[in-house]
Amino acid sequence: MNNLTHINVKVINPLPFQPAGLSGNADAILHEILALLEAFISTGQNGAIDLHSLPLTAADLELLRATLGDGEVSARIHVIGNTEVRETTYPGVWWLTYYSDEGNVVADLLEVTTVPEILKAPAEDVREGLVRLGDLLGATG
Amino acid sequence: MDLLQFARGPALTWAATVFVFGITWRLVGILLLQRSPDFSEARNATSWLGAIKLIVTRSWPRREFRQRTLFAQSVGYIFHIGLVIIVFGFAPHILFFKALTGLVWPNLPSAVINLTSAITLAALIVVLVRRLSHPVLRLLSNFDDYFSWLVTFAPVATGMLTVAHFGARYETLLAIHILSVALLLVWFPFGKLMHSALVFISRGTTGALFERKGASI
Amino acid sequence: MSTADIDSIHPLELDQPRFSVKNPAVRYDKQGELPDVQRVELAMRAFVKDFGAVAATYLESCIHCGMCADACHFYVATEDPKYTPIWKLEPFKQAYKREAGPFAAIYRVLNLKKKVTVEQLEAWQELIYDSCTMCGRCTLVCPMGIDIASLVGLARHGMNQAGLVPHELWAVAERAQREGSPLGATPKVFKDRCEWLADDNQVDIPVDKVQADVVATMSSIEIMKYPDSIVATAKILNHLGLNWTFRSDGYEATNFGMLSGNSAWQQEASMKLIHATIAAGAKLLILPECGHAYGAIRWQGANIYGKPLPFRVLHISEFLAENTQNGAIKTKPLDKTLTFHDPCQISRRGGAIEAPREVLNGLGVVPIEMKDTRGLNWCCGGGGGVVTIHRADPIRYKAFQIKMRQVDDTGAELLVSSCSNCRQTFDDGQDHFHWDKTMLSLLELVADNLEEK
Amino acid sequence: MNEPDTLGAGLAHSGVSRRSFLKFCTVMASLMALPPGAAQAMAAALSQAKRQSVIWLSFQECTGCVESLTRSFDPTLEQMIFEMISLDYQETLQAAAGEAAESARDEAMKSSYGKYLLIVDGSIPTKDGGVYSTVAGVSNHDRLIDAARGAAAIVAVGTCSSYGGIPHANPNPTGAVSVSDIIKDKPIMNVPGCPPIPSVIAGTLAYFVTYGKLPELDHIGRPKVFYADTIHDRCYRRPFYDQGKFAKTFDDEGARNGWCLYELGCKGPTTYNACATIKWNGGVSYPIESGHGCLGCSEPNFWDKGSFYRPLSTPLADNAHIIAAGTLGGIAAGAVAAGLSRKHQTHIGEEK
Repeated sequence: MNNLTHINVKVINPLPFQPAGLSGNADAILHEILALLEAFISTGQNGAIDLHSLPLTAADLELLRATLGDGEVSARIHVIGNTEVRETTYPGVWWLTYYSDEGNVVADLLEVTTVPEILKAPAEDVREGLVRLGDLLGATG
Repeated sequence: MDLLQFARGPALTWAATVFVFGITWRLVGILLLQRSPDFSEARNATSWLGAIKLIVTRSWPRREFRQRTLFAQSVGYIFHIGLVIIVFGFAPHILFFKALTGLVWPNLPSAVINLTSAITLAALIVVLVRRLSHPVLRLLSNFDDYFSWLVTFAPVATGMLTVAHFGARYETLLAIHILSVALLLVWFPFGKLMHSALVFISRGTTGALFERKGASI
Repeated sequence: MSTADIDSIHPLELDQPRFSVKNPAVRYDKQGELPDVQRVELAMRAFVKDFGAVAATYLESCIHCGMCADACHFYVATEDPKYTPIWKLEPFKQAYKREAGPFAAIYRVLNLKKKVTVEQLEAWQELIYDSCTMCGRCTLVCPMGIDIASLVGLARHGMNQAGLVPHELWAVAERAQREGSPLGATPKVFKDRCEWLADDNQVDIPVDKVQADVVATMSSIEIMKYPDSIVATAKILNHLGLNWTFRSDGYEATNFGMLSGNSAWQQEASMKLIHATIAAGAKLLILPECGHAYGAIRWQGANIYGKPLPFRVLHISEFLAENTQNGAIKTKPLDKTLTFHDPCQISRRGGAIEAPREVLNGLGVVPIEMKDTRGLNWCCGGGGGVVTIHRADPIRYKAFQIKMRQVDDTGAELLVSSCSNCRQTFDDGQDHFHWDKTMLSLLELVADNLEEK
Repeated sequence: MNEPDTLGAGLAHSGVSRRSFLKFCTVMASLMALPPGAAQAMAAALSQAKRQSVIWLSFQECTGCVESLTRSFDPTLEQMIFEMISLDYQETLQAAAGEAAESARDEAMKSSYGKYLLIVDGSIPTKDGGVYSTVAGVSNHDRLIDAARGAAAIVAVGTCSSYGGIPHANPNPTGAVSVSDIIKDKPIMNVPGCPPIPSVIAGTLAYFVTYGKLPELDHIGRPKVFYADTIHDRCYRRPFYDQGKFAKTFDDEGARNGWCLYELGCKGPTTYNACATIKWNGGVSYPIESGHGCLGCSEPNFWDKGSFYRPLSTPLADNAHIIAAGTLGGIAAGAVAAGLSRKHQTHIGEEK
């Protein structure tokens, strides 16, 4: 044996779930989005679904992605790793995926709102920006 | 020491000790009683053949009795076979025996065990209901019968709950399950459960004595 | 009670179809004047004394499955759970666990099994005597292989010691012990009968030959009620040209000591036959058509003697079968359909199952077998002394109906057996139910159809 | 000290953007299975909250718990917890030493009396007057009692401070005990694990800072949000257990196929922790996924529950000798019983 490849070890992804297997949760989520949208329109109440806390198979996620599709807006936020914000083909339904610095998904949410909070510029940041910009112009001007 | 440690540790150790102590005590106590020689002229010299024959053939009812005993025997068979499958086919149980004896054998799929357990429990309930309702059985039954039923039923029931994680935390269920087995082991030598050993001795005795005479066995 | 008292208070009834006591209404089910404590003590001692590894194995093994009930004619006929065979031993199981089992000390110290009381024993008298013929059918159904019948035999030892034998059975056994025969067939009566029968039937019936190769014996039932059997026996043995004899010091094959549970009486009765056979220098002892006599001598005789018997022991049906098969007995063919009733002690428990069938084949008959036959045959209900006990009549008749149904279902013209006790029970049943079937004796059937030389 | 009053201001001061703070709150809320909307409320509450004063005492420990938190795979995210607290005393992390460190702690204990959060890692030796671990001449035992007095709550981080851990293992030479063995009158939360998952430490601290109280605890003081399920319940190999497919050795076909490790002694069924869901090293894997059974490190006495490789369904002790003794004893007892019966029988026989 002169090579690591000669060692008779096979590495198999041990995930026992079949890719074709749907748990039925994707369908439930889609119906919940419907309810959240109705509530949002009638009362203005924001809604969110935490996908991380639900047992979803790869096929479930695929079904969600295919059903919701990609809408007009997509954004990327660079704070301690990436955060992807994508509007789906259903306006007001947003898919937010939070990554760590290392690129691992640390949170995955569907939000029903006009604009997700994390996308908005925080008022205090705006105020601080104003100060900084004023300082800059004052210094040069 | 938590409950599971107690169950897996001292409880099992002492239960197993009482188990072997009681079994040998009872068997030796019976077998060493006096036996008188038989001087009568044997019709068949091969009495051991009769012992084997009766041990084997008494496992099913003779045609003449079948109609009256079929139900009882069938239910009995169901839960006995069920118990064997559960005790010797379930992977965690095999590990238990491996730890005791070093012997290993292939296990059965858990789905088979679960189904078997359900059937066994149902059969045991039928057996109990029958014992409580049949006039003959009600007359014959004593504490031993009901307690032996309980200590047989309990490990199967608690085992199923443990596998299903139902009713309490797993470690508590597992501990209760093991304790129920410990109770079974402790009771085993002193009650009717000993029939699992005595059946061979008793049948063999009659088989040999009767074969000698050429009597019906 | 003196002998005269016994005879006057408990006179035996000898003129009825079955033997019994004349005055069954005046019960004498508790013999002697012992205090109750002592009765129990004696019962337990006798039971424990005869106890061995075999009985212990049996008593330890019962799982209370109740299947033995389904094999017992008394339970099946009445559906009364108290007739469950193993239940009949309950006080003795209790006593065993307390006195002789491996955990006896524990049971005693913690009083887990109560001491048996005399009331219990009295209550169980009916179960141990009246409702058990010791036919052993239950032994064959027991999934643990427990020989319940043998345990009932042991229990009777205890009951006898306690003086708790049913009136009639005790009276009969006592008479047998005193006179050598339970029905008044004293040696003198027997000799007279043989003489008279020899004259009447023009047949040579040797009694008390000094030397003989074969000693024949009779059951008192035959002597007193079916004397044709004596003639038949003589005819056949003469037909074979054998040097044979009856012995007035050993002719009575019934053993009511055994049935009542009195070991001493049993031993005495058996030893008479053994000594008589040895005295004649015989090589063969032929037992008559009597069920329990076969068990008593064929299987227990040598053990009572303490060593192997110096002669062969054959039941008359076995003897007939041997001589039919070797062609020594020649018979005319019998042109009738026929069914055979297996006597429990000879067939199921004695092992002589095929012999009577071989004899019948010699007569050119293949018996129409009953539905449950050979070792699984239903008992007539009268064995084990039950037929003597008047108290047992109601359940005995109920059990007998099973037997009648069995026989009727065959549609056979004749009914044959080789046990005079069965025959007596059948006769009594026939009378009671006005049944059209009469039980015939296999022995007499052969004798009546001998081919003249 | 002229640090800003509120957490929000403080974070801004340290260059942490409000978006990253919101992201942190989102991730923590998701981890603790709080309602998704809670993240914003949490962020709002936190930004207005004062920095929580925290005193961290290390007793008989290996520093693994601190290592777990500070060297976690996604340091930026979990370490944000340090932005939210005022860690007034932590021997390993603080710059100060000796008298200065001691007085910083005393100062914090005085100024935040009744409000500070006490974090403890390591068990407390009690034998021989607690001499086996002392700091500045004061035994751990006395230090704990002193520090606990003014604490709003206590968080025991790691199995040692939660249940005694490895120092407590048989024969426990130092008489090590857990925090809750000593302190009875304060809310105590146990965050066991050897070490605990960094996100679990961070999440539970964030919860306390946000809500000012401890989350719901189980019967042995663990936050239910992380310790409600067994490893076995959430294990990706669970289907193999249900099918009865087990690896028999670490290098057999079953092991290669990723079958259940129950037979190899996995303690997953009796171990309550979040390893199977949150995993380690930023979600890369956890012990079972790496091919080794769970040791049960977040459970009390995990070190004394027999070999790590002894399956759960087997007896803990090797009973061969005691069972052999039982057998011999049984033979003797049986022989005596039979002998007595025989003697009894002979006796009756002779009487006759």
